[in-house]
Amino acid sequence: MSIFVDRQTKLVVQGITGRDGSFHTKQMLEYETRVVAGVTPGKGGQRFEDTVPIFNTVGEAVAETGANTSVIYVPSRFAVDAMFEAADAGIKLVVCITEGVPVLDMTRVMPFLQERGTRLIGPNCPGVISPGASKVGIIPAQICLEGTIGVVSRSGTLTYEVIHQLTRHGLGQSTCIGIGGDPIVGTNFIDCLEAFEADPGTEAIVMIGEIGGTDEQQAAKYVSHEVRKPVVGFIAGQTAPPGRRMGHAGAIISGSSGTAKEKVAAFEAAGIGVMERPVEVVSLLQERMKGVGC
Amino acid sequence: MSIFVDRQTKLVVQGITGRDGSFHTKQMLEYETRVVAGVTPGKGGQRFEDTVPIFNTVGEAVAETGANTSVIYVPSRFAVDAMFEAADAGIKLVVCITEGVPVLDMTRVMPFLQERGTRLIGPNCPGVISPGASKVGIIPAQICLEGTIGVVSRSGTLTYEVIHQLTRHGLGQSTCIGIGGDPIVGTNFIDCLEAFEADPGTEAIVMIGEIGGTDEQQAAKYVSHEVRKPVVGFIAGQTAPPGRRMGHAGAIISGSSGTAKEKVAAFEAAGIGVMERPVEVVSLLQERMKGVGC
Amino acid sequence: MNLHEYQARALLKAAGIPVPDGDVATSPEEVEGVAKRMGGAVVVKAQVHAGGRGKAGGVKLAKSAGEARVHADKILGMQIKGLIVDKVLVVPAAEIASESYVGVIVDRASQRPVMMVSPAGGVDIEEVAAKTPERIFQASIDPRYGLLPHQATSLAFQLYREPQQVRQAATIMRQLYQAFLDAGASLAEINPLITTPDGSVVALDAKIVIDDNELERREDIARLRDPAAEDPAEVEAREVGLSYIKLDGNVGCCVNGAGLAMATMDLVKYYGGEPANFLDIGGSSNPHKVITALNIITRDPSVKSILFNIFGGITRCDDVANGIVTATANTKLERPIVIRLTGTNESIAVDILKKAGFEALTDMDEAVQQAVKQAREAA
Amino acid sequence: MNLHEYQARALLKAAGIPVPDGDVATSPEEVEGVAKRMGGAVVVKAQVHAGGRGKAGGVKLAKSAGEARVHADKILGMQIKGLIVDKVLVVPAAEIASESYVGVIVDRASQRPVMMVSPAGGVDIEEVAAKTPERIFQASIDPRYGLLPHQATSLAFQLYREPQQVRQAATIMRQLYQAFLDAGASLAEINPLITTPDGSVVALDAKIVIDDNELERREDIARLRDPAAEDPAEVEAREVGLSYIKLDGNVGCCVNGAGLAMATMDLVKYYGGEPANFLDIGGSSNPHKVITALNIITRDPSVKSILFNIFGGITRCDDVANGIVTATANTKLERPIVIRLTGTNESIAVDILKKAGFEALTDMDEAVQQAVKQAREAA
Repeated sequence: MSIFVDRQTKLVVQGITGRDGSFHTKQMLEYETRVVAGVTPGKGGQRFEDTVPIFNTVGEAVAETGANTSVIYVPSRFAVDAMFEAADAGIKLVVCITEGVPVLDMTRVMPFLQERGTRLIGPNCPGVISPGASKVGIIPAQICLEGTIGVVSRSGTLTYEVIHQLTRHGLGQSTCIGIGGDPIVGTNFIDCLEAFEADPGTEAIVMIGEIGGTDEQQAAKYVSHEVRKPVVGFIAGQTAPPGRRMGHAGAIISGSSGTAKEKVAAFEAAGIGVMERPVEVVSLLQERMKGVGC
Repeated sequence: MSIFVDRQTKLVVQGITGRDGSFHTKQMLEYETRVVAGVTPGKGGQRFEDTVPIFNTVGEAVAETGANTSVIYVPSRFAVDAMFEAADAGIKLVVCITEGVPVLDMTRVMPFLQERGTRLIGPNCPGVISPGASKVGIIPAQICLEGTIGVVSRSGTLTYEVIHQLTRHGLGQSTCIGIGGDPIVGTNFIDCLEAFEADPGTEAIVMIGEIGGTDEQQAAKYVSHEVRKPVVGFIAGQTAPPGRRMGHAGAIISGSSGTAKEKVAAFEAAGIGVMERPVEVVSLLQERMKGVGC
Repeated sequence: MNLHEYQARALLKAAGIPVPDGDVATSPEEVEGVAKRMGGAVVVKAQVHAGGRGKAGGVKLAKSAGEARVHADKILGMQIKGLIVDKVLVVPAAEIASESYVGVIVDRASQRPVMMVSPAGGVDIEEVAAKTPERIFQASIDPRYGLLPHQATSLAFQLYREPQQVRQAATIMRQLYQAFLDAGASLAEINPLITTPDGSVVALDAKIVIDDNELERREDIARLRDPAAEDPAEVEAREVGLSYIKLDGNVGCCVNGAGLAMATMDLVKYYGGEPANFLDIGGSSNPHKVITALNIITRDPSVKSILFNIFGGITRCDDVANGIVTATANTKLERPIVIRLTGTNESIAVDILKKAGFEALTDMDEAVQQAVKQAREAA
Repeated sequence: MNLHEYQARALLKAAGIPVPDGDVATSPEEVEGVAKRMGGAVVVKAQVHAGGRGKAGGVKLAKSAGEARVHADKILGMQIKGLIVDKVLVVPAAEIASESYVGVIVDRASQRPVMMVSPAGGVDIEEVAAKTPERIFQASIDPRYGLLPHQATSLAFQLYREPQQVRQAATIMRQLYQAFLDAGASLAEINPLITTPDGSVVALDAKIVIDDNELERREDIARLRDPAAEDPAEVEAREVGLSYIKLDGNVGCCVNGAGLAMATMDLVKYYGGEPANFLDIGGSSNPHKVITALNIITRDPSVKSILFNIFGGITRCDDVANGIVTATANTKLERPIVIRLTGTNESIAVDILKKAGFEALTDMDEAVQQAVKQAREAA
């Protein structure tokens, strides 16, 4: 079992003929993800790698193939419209890999998607993989293993590091999600925690946070009230100089400066097992999972 | 009984110190409408006619007085913001008397109000009166009589003419609503028909339409399926030259040219009693109400 | 408010839309000069606020500057639907590879702007809608987001297959929507949007209708009003805040409120008469408005009787009565007048009118019947 | 990207906000000249991307042009938080009747812009927020509608009672929001917004931070970047697409991905070392990026050991290995290097490195421990 993507996922790739889009589509196809369509305006009627039909618009792709999920690899200046287009076409899960989307654009994207009941993962994220079922995005499949650990992270390669540790020690994953590190992302920690908690295929959860914002603190509060499965966490940026990533005024609203210290304290207060090093994910998980008899 | 406004209506007047606002507030107060507050930025702390407290913002007015309805008399260039402000302050019924609001502004106002669950009546309308209970707007109270006829109209003075006929013949009104004649209005015929049908205090309904648009045709369809109370109707503009009020392209979308003939036909097809002259409202109603044993 | 084609073209051009060259001219000589400069082959197009210019002979293709002059001579001064043509637009004759329709309007039902396109352009779009609705494609525009690029692209694919043309058409649609917004329009259309033999996409004819409520805040657009192209009485009425439309009958109507005005006209018809006009004196009338209204009505020679129908609400009946008395104080009315007043300050009004020798009625049907009868007797 | 005060002032002025006169100068003589022109009494303000300029002595009031020159002489060349002041802004000394704060930021939690005001202006707004949060007032902005007039008016009533000042402040807020949007800012603030003794409302100091992701589509804003005001290594890194921040330690780090980079630094600290920098070579690295990264690190004299930590995903390990080999082919590394590589093309990379005489590790903890140890030994 898994969350967000599985064998029911019928994927349309927005920007399938671009450099990144074509590279990763091949990888997704190799992983037997059900890539049912691609979109590149003007290349409608062609086929990608002689198999995947290409359409001019997402609307056509959905009408012809029943795609229910999209992944976006278009350049940043087209990414916002790609999200609008996917939502307008009725796509219910949009994974935006593209980085460099302006934050002010995202403030307009979010209510648009919410009105249409479309979930966005990203932007500027590595995507989602449910090992053995479906890969949507760029998380390297070879480091993953099918299993029962849910992984959610704001980082890219740091996530891979953690997944790698899990896999090396035989701890497979139900789903791994990179939610992206931008100030505004479509899916946050709490969304993923809620889904993992509800997923019978997930037995424990790994949460990888960073400095900046208050997403981790809110997630910690959520864990203490709503999550019964074991949760372990990591916060990157203990040594980061304060104020280099976020403006000071953010703190005025959130009442928090988003430091690693603060986030670790929130994790601990919520009973989340905090790793000091990524490698500790294995021992901490084993300990916690024994605790609840998984 | 009545719809939209009654003795529970606690009214805030936006633009209470303006020429129109002050004139009509006096009339509403004379009718014992519960005018609990007025708003004129910069005059907060003063009182209107030594009684009604004036506030700088609708937010303050609502917080201090519990106002649940607003009526807008501000000049047209301020009317859109007045609607936004009322909705932001949590007002659930906004009656906009002001005329001259650009249609493109209204396309932005409507989703704003809908998101906040605020009903708008108008703009460019005479407002609502529930005789004996509450008057919100500018419908002359002296022509009204408490009773069981619901009146809904796109016109101003033509409505008065019809109400006048009803009152002269002892047919009192539960509520009279002028929904306004602009291309985009907050409350349409169907909204009023639905409310009248559900209102135990309303026994029969009078609908007064005009040429242009397809609101009357849709309302007629609604009547035939959803309204069991007797409905009589009038369409003004039989002799109006076609195309002077609405662009031709509107017809491309609606599949209708909005002529009086078409609307009368729709009324007749729905079993609505159609008056040829406003004065016939009385005889037609008496006939229909006898028919259903009211 | 309608814009002339040449004004609409200028707005589209300012928005970045490719529009061919074009010059406005008011005399055959000027037309000839423009045509010469354009190389001879031109189209001469009447600039008048009326549909069906082509059918009425107001649009002519000329193969030479001399022919253009001959056409202009016929078109200038021509009447189309009662309006005199006093200027023409001269454009180079375009070679057309394909014709499409692109337009944006405010849709009352969805309460949103809608962009419409059809590959069946260059003809009356209402006919296309009526006969082959499947050839019309629409995109509903969320006004908070505007016409999104993917919406424009998707519509453009309904017109063209060539990626370059798709891109051009999508850009034109976004520019058209921007022009529509900036002008405060209720309609903006390009018909036809053509492709030329070399493949580029160009707006050949344009139509823009402005929402009158936008004019207060858009002085630049308001300045485009061309009073010469309208009925002078309608212009005069508008200037004092009246709404007046000339019709073909003989009962001159003066009413407060558009709905009641239409109902009054309908009642005139019902009783066998014909209304000479629609005239709404609006909400808070003042004597000055009433005087102007009466002047406009009496100036119309086809009016045989005058009917006032006033339901006092905001409008005070005594204001109207005073207006009538003032207007007729110096110049005696030469046509019978029937005055119906009821509502606010009705009795004061009746007194004022009686003192001045007018009768006042309170019943609408009675008043209309009288006015119709008097018009018939006078005719 | 941070803007200088003088740049932010110019953007606000362009948006219509009343901003006092002001001139930028780079020498004491120039400052004296400006001060003379302004009548003598001026404030000399260091233009540097660092907070706490005032406390650091970078903002000085002068009663005369001569005094301004003396102040400028001290301020120019001064270091504030490691950054050298190379220009100052000279403004006339303002008479201040009251000081407020007005700012707009993007709030991560609500995913919306928020306009904040406080009657406690002219001081550090974070302190106000921490100590007297009830003195801060906010309006959440629906980006599809912008800051609505009533929102601005409502906030303005929290600052002023005088209707004229309320109107001025509301207008300034709407202009500030527009400037914020037009600049692609993540923060735009006026602190203080003052009232002068004659009652007018004026923006005395301004701060704008730009979202770097906006720069691609806003050339005019991108041109405001002042490389002279930044660490040259950070500028060089940015130009090839690296993200580099100089820190105080001695273990030079080169990592792919910001999160992994931070985790690597944390691990350096965990094992008793101190990272010399944050350096993220980003996603699809190419050898050229790696070469620049290595150059930047080796140029830093405080670096005692170099640590590569690469988790190959999109980044191919062999690309990184090639980069290291190329960069060290001609100039021998004078400091120990520890390379950890895993993931995509790991084995190819290991071969490349071995051939060039480098050792390659696959375990992160092991690599970090080695690098820390070597730095300690070299120090």
